[in-house]
Amino acid sequence: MSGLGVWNYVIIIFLMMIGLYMVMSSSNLVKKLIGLNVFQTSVFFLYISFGYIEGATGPVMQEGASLYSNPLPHVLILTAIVVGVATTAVGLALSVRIKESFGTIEEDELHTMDSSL
Amino acid sequence: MSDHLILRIVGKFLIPYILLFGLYVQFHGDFGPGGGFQAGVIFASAFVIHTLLFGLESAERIAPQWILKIVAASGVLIYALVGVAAMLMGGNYLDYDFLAADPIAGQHIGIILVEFGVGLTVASVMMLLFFTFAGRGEAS
Amino acid sequence: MTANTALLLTLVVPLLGAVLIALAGRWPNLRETVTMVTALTLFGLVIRVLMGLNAGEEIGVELVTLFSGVPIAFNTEPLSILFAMIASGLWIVTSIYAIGYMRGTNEKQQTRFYVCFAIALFGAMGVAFSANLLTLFIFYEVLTISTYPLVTHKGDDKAKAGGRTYLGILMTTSIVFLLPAIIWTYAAAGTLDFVPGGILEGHLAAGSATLLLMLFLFGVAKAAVMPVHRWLPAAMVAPTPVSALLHAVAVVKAGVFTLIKVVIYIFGTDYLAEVPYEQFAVYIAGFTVVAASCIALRQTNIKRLLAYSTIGQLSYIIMATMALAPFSEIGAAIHIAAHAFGKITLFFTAGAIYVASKKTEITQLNGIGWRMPYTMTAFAIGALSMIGVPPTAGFVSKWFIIAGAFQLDNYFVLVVLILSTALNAAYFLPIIFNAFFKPEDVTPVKDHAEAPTNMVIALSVTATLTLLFFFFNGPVLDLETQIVGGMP
Amino acid sequence: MLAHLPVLVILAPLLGAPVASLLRGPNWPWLLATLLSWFALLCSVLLLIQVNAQGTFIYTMGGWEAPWGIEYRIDFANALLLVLITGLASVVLPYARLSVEHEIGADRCPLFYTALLLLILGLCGITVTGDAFNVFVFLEVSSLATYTLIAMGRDRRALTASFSYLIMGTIGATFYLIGVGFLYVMTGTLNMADLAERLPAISDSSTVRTAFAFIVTGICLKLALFPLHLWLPNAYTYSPSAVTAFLGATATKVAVYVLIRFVFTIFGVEFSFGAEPLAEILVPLAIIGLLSASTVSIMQPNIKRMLAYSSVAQIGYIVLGLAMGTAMGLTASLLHVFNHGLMKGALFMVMGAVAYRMGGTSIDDMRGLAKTMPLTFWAFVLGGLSLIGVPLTVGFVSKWHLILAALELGWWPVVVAILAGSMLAVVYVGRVVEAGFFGEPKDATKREAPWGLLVPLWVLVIANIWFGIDTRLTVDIAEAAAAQLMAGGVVR
Repeated sequence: MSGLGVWNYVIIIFLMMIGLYMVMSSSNLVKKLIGLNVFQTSVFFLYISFGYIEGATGPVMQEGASLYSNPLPHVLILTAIVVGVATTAVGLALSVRIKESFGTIEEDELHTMDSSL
Repeated sequence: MSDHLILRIVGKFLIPYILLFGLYVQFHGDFGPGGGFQAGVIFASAFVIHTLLFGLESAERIAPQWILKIVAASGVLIYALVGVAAMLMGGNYLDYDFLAADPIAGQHIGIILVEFGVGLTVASVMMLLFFTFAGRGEAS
Repeated sequence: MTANTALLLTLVVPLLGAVLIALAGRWPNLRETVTMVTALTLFGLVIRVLMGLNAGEEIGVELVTLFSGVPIAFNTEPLSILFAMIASGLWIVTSIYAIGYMRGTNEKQQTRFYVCFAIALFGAMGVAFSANLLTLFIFYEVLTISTYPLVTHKGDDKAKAGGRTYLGILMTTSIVFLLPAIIWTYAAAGTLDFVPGGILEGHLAAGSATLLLMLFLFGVAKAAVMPVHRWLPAAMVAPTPVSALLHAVAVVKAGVFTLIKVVIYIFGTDYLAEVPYEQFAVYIAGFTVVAASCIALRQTNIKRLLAYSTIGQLSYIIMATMALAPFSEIGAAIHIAAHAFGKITLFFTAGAIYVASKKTEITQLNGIGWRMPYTMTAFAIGALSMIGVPPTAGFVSKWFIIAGAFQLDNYFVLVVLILSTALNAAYFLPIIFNAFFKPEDVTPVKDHAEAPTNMVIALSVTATLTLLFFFFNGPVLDLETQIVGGMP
Repeated sequence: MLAHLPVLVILAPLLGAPVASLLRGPNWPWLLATLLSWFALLCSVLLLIQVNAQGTFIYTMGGWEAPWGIEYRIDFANALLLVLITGLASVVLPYARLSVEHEIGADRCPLFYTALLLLILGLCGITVTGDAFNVFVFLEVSSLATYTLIAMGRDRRALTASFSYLIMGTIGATFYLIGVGFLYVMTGTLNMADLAERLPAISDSSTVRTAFAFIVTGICLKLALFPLHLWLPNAYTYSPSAVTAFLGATATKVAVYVLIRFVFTIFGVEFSFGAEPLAEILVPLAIIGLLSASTVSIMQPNIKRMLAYSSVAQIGYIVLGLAMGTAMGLTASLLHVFNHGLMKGALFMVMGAVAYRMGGTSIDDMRGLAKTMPLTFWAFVLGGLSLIGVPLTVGFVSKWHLILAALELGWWPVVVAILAGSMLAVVYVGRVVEAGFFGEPKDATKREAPWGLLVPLWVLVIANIWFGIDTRLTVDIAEAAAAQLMAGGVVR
């Protein structure tokens, strides 16, 4: 991972903060979900950049290659992506139903409807 | 988008190849990069394009929701039952070595079956998700 | 039947009785028969245990182990048998009385009343025969919880408020003081068994022992030491049979009984004497005696007066226990019995007056002695016992407590005793005088005579017991001298 | 078959979930789920016996040995948790039939049972697995199922509750993922036992410390430790009764288990409590949590919500126990995990029965319950006594150990806080009991709840008493588990 220096981490942290900030600051539920996705994706990048080895080939056996990238983080992240998709789907489904039953997906408007939320 | 002629033609032209590519990724999974997750999504994306171009009703004629539900469930079942089969044949859960007399052949069989199950579920669930959201909008 | 079986049955029988009473709820006569049979059986069983103890049988039952080294276990010794005999014996009398009272006042939910009563007796038996502090604590809580529905029996706002104070104080103190005291004891000594001579010696630093003693003193709020006494007057909203048996005998005596057990079998009198500032406990109890008597002086409601009198009398026992002289320990044990006979009589008469005339205030009692001669005679006997006039039970115990005070040259105890006797006389004697020698100032709401017969029978029995105890206290005395290891 | 026990527990709901989604009507999926949960309970009990007899039980998935494959590793701690989860499932599911049909509607029943089976799958999976990443996957499986189940509540606020749980839960899980990633980079393994072996050598590095911080924070979000508990009250209040009973009894407990596993097994006591100020952070939070949540719960008009806040308070006790970092404290914590599962399960099931008859769970609905629904009411009383910690109930057993652990360390203020928490419990339970005992019923024509609800409910109530008297099983296992965890927990 020396090829990237620490820049990959800088970018990842930047993305992470953007994501978290969106989750916290936006009042629109869908925007919150988008923020959540950005946040999760930054973590996916984190894992994938872990697996990168400079000068290595893809992790499939082939002639003349001795150094392979680590495939495990990719496998893990594949699973995590699936989880992320599922979470997003559930979140969107909830937003749709919230819109149907409350008529809005703006959090502050939801709060004015019911203070206990 | 049914009035966009170019999109429709290109879409019609592309959809079979997308499906084919999906199948390739699916069944190449035990030799190279690929596998059920990716294949399922690619496969489902063909249907998503179809729906976008020709409407929900047309897509649901090809893949009704109740069939998709069964497919999704059976994909999980295939995965789980392969594991059970390995267990019944004397190995640990999902130990493909025991699926055939030759451990390597067993690994092949096991991976293909499991990835097939995964592919089925992913593809059908992706379609279901899309159809559900798309259908919701029309109803309300 | 071995004494061990009898011991176990003393716990099973009241519970079984509770179930049967609940089942017989629809038929009042059957229900009350069951109550009586249960009470009689229970008393018989306790007698059997006593015989076993006197014959030197090995008595001890272990059920399950809750924590390592702390089983739920039962055994018996002189003090516990005394407490069990008083509670179960007086239950018989109270049952007779309660039947008259509950029917006389047409109370609702009578089945619940009898069921809870039986469960409370179960708790009292458990407290009496516990072989270790944890078992005792468990039954102590059973007693608290099972009496809550009895205190709030009326179900009106006043009863609810009283119940809240009752449960609030008893639960708070037992959770906040008693439980940590027990766990602390366990952490220090590794056991909670009641062992003659105590288990704590050498396990605690001097200051900690003082703190632990205070935790016990205030944790056992059933002993009603000030300032954790307020539940007792609050409990007076209960029907009178409850006040009589539970809040003059079973519950409050469970409190002082626990304290005596702790002093003798957890700390050990020898070790406790070395605990610094131990005498504070004596001062607190002494203060309670005097303060409670002063408050009693100002009460107008009969039952509240009796409640404060009880607080004072309980603190006699605590003061005597904490004084740590052998005589005063015996005096404390005997006062459990003496006070029980006297106070239950007083409560019985209060209830009888209420049933017959609906009167609850002292000022209304002028001249009532001639309308209810048996009741008021019994009242007089009970009151004299409270004051400690011979020939009543109260005199016997007071004698021993004073003897104990002289044994140690503890003049504080002596002064408190004299002062409180004067105060007791000051609030009881006028009532007796007015009842017999003052004319009735207003015509009563209804023209009444004596209370229902079973009530009169019950209160006559207890009044007689109060007198008899003065003359025939030998067996009890012999029994209780065992707790200090023979006559000093 | 005994060799396959760990996977059988997982397999039962895994096979059941897709089948249940295909079945029709309210009864068939229910029957399937119930039978499978009983089967899973049987397996867990057998597993516990095995662990007791032979020590740690290792199962390699797919025959791949540990660092390469995922292994399931069962010792006392997770065997106990498994029994709790499957046991609660076995009681809640029979109860669910009437309750769910009433609250959710017959047409959505297959969906409900599918999600519930997935939830059981996820929770059991977290418990059995010995792989740090696998924990994340199962965590998300259970969380996704939970979001769905909560959203099925009748009240529309269930949707917003589910949504905010989704946001918080995902952030928590992602934090956990970040932490695990760091650990993987530092050690090159995800296997818990390997991690435990390799971490001490490099525990000075700031990456490991960061990983620790991320993991603990992430899990604390999932287990609703004050002040990260904000998602919990609404989620418990508005979800269907059967779901609340099951979640309240198990979900946060599993998160506690993960925390225990990381703190004690993987990072080790020396690192967690020596190099890192875990006790200094968790103890104050736990105490503030248990006192403030108990206080708040006194003021709740909705009893389900009151119990939810009480859950936050009870989490405080549990975290307090483990934050002591002693064998005694850990024993208390594990005991309370189990015992609180029993009592909260029972209490939430009571609320389900009340909702079934009265149509709501506010204190007004509880009024006069002693007259209209005596059996339900007395179940509440017993459960409440257990919550307070009255002797002969499970609550007493765990509180006893907790106080003993605090005394052992000489933490007097903590003892006072624990007792104060109990007092607050007296108040909030007492308030409801008083209303039930003396209040006038809102509708005197209401009758006792049907047997279908009462029987499972009372099974749990009796378990509350049973394990409060016969403490051999729970205390012994908790002590054994604590000893194992304190020793580092890795037995190759």
